[in-house]
Amino acid sequence: MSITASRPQDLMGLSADEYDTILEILGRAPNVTELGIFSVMWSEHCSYKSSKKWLKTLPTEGPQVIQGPGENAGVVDIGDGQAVIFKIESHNHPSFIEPYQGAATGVGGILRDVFTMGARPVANLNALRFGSPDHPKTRHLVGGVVAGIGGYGNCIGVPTVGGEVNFDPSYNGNILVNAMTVGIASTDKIFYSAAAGVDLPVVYVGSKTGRDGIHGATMASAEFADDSDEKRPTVQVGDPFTEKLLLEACLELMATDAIVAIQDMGAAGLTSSSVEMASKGDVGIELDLDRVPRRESGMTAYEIMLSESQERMLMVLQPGREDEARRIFAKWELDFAVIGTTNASGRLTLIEGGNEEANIPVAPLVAAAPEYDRPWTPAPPCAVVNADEVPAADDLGDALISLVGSPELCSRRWIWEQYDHMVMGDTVVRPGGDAALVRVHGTGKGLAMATDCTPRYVEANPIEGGRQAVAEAWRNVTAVGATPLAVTNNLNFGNPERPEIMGQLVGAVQGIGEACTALDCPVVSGNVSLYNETNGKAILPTPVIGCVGVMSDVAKAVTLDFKAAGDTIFVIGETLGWLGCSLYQRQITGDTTGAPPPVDLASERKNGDLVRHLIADGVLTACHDVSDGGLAVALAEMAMASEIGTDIGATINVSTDIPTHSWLFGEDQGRYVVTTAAPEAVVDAAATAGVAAHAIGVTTVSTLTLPGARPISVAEIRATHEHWLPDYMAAG
Amino acid sequence: MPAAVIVFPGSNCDRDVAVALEAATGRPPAMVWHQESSLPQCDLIVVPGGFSYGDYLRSGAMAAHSPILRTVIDRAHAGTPVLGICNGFQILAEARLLPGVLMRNASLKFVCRDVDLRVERTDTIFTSGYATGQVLRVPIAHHDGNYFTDAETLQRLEDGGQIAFRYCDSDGNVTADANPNGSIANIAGILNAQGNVLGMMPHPERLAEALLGGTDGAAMFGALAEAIAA
Amino acid sequence: MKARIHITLKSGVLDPQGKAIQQALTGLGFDAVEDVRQGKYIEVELSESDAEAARTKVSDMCEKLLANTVIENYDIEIVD
Amino acid sequence: MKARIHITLKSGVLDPQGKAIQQALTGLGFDAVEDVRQGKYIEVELSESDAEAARTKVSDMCEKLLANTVIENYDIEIVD
Ligand SMILES: Nc1ncnc2c1ncn2[C@@H]1O[C@H](COP(=O)(O)OP(=O)(O)O)[C@@H](O)[C@H]1O
Ligand SMILES: [Mg+2]
Repeated sequence: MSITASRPQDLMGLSADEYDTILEILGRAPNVTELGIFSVMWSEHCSYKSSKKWLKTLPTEGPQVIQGPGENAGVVDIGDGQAVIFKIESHNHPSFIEPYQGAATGVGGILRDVFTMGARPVANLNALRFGSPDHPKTRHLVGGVVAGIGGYGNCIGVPTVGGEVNFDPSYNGNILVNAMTVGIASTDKIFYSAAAGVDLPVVYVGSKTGRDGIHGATMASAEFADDSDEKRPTVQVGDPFTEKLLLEACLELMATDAIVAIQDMGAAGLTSSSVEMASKGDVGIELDLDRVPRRESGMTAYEIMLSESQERMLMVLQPGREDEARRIFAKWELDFAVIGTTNASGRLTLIEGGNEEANIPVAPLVAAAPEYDRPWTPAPPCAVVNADEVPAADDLGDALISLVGSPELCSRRWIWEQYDHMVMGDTVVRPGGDAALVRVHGTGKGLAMATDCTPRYVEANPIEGGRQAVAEAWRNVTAVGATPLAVTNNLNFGNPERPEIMGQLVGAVQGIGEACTALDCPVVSGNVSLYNETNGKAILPTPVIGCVGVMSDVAKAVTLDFKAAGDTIFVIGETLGWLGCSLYQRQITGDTTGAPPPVDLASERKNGDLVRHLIADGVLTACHDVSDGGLAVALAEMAMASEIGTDIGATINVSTDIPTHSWLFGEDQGRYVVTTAAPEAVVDAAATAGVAAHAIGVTTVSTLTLPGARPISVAEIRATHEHWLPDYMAAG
Repeated sequence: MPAAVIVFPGSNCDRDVAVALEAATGRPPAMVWHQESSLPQCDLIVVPGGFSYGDYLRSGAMAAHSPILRTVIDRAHAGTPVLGICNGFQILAEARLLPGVLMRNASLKFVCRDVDLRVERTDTIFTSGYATGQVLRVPIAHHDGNYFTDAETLQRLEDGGQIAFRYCDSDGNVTADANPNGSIANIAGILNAQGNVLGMMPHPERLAEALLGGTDGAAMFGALAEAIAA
Repeated sequence: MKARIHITLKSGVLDPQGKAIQQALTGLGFDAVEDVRQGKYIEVELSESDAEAARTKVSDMCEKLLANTVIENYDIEIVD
Repeated sequence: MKARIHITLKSGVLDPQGKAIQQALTGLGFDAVEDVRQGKYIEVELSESDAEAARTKVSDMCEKLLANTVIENYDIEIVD
């Protein structure tokens, strides 16, 4: 084609083929504004071009699902005319460049995704991955990210109730900051982004537009090289106070019927919000850029369209309702401007200073977004490691102490004490347990939530690791007594143009899909973050799962802490002593080789259903799922969580035909440790359900006594567990 | 008579305290927007926690100059009980209804956790539900709770019995280890000289229900409900 | 007209931020540091052409809002 | 030797604090206010007698700790 000859030097991240498609769509060469719009819309971040083919395979339906993936967040029915709305989103690259603001604006962005659908946010979670503790940047990044998450969430007044943290050298140059928000709405007051109807006013509200984060979406789609510090001007600054005003103003306007459609301005700002609204509503939109409220002078159309200034929303209103809406936003001292109208042209038209700055047909801009079937190679299988290949420590108690005091398993209190986890007055189960439990305001029911992923398992076997991430999140929600409803997922991977990375993604998605199907827990929202690499070295594959469940009576919730001496301790589920890929193996041998523990989805489900019934029947006094570090760590965590001053430990008495160290530290899946004052009830229910339930000991006062281990005082375990993170952070 | 809760842009514990007040008094408090210049009939004014105006400049500074605060100040001077919790305490201090200031926590970090408080005075309408020396468990959640005042004012507070609560250990000992934010003399809450204005950093409204982990905060609202019903 | 305002803590007033910065600097190996005090620096752009009038206004702003005169001093410089 | 350090936001970077202060000042009736930017002002006392050496040290402190150079500029003045 002849126009190709004049292809510009800078394709803004688009490939030559993609550029040619643009020429076909427009029938001419794009101007710089148009090219910028195509570039962000077709970036990996906005178009999901590498992952779309695989995401389509995930189960997304169920009787509880009101809205699956495709809107700003997923919507799930929780009965009584109420819905839970939730999603997780990454802010990895910005957080590496400027940890405080990167993490803060990540929280701000996910909050908007949820309240733009009509929900009041009621909880935040955060899944974090940092580099090796001894990497020179790690301490600064941990401090900044945690302060930023707290700074935003605390100010806006939404409790941050859970999350997870891993340290691994693969994240040295590319940390992961995944933020999740959970909100509650009325099922008859859910707002969508389709701008259905013509001649409707298009309204801009919130903060003014500046030159913040231009091309953030394409940055999120590029690999880091060591010069990434140079990519500084794209850093956005969060203003949680303005977000709080925006939240209240939006909810106030949503109580009326003035809104036709609403969409937050996230990645790719005004571009993606206006294009999405037009595309979903099958209409055209004309925007008069002169009316866009601006913070800086001399901004070009390109800059206005691509700015990622925070705390902004785009709405389409019913005609004639502008004044009513304007009054609400004036009360909250926010900018409000009618910047355009919908029309029947099917085109996005931008006018500035009387000139047409862009004119793009919306349907092909969206529909012709590239979709790649990237080549992939499955991960090579890992050998199964037998328990006797991992030596036993001289004293298993010392092994336990070093595990609970390690970066991977130490207490996260230093983090969550910087988060207001109680504001809104409904936090029933606080951080530190399996899932957090937040009461639905004004009712007796609650929402349980947790995020999980074990990246070393995913690396060893992406399919099994994908299953395990779902299973563990589901198990955590189950462990407090809630019924898991649905999940959101954040797929963090390296460069998808490398077949082995693509193979990780394909495998993980397969595993996630299988687990979601088997556990009746469909995927309702998610986010993909690729190109998480530095100088060609990828992060561990990290598909984070956020699970939300419902509990009809929060008073029945069970926590993990041992309550009193004399309770019988059971393990629900089979213990086979799987040490491959375990933290114990790493502690002893220095690495985690071998296949990860397999997830038997049928027994996962049966075991969880039993636990949930036992909790509902009031049989259990404590419950904790077994994950990293196996039974020994789970028991230690239950002991440490008991009330300080009246420490409760346990005496464990078992005879097994597997090596003791593998019994204690094996990471077999699908298990829970529970305590009860009514052991026969547990035995009977387990027999009826066909689930393995073994009595392994009793709770005692102040000491944990495990087979093959010296008795350890609960105080000693707790001190070790609480030490590492504060000491590490203070050492900077 | 009902209570009134002042709502600023950025307040976020307004609903929480309204719930606690309603539970104690049997009726919802009046929620009063910061732009109002007058207060409804009320026998108790609560300035709630949160981040009024984002806590930009200094925590509480901008709220202390909002229209409604002039009326709150007048009412306080006329003897109406005023309770400031967390950001509310910061606002009352900035408005000079209470002496001293709340500076950045000594750790420089936001801190959210349960702390132990020793009740120093029980002859006030806020604390009559407690016993002197009683140890309460109540959460804090703040970035700027480090109470500071000059030596002379501190002496005046001590002599005048204006210190309502101090951070302590679980046995009631006022120790440096029990001080979560660096406050001078472990001060967690103070009264004005007349005893009708209380500012405190801890959140009694957050532990006023067994389901949420404790009820030590409820007695404050119970006592206030009784006092204003009388 | 522009006002440059420095707001500093009065002497004798505890400065947790200054102290923490000092500790951090020492921790980074800057051992020549003897004291650190942190204050605020505010620039106000005014539509006012008379320097004296500007100063009066800005000092009123400081008294009313920008500084907490219980613990802070302020210093105003008018530039244009 | 004393260093006076001004840390200000780079131009174009959103200043939520400045914006909120401006609105508050306007609310208090100061309508001549056109713009407000907030920065930090830090005084560091050094046991160092050479001005140039002091400046080098302080600028190292700014790079390493005092300023967030991703979004902030700093300016150092050595007085004694
Ligand atoms: N970044 C974080 N923010 C808030 N809470 C966290 C964070 N990281 C961990 N937690 C909390 O610490 C507890 C232990 O976390 P984790 O070991 O990941 O739990 P589990 O093994 O059950 O998934 C959980 O309650 C979790 O919510
Ligand atoms: Mg768990």
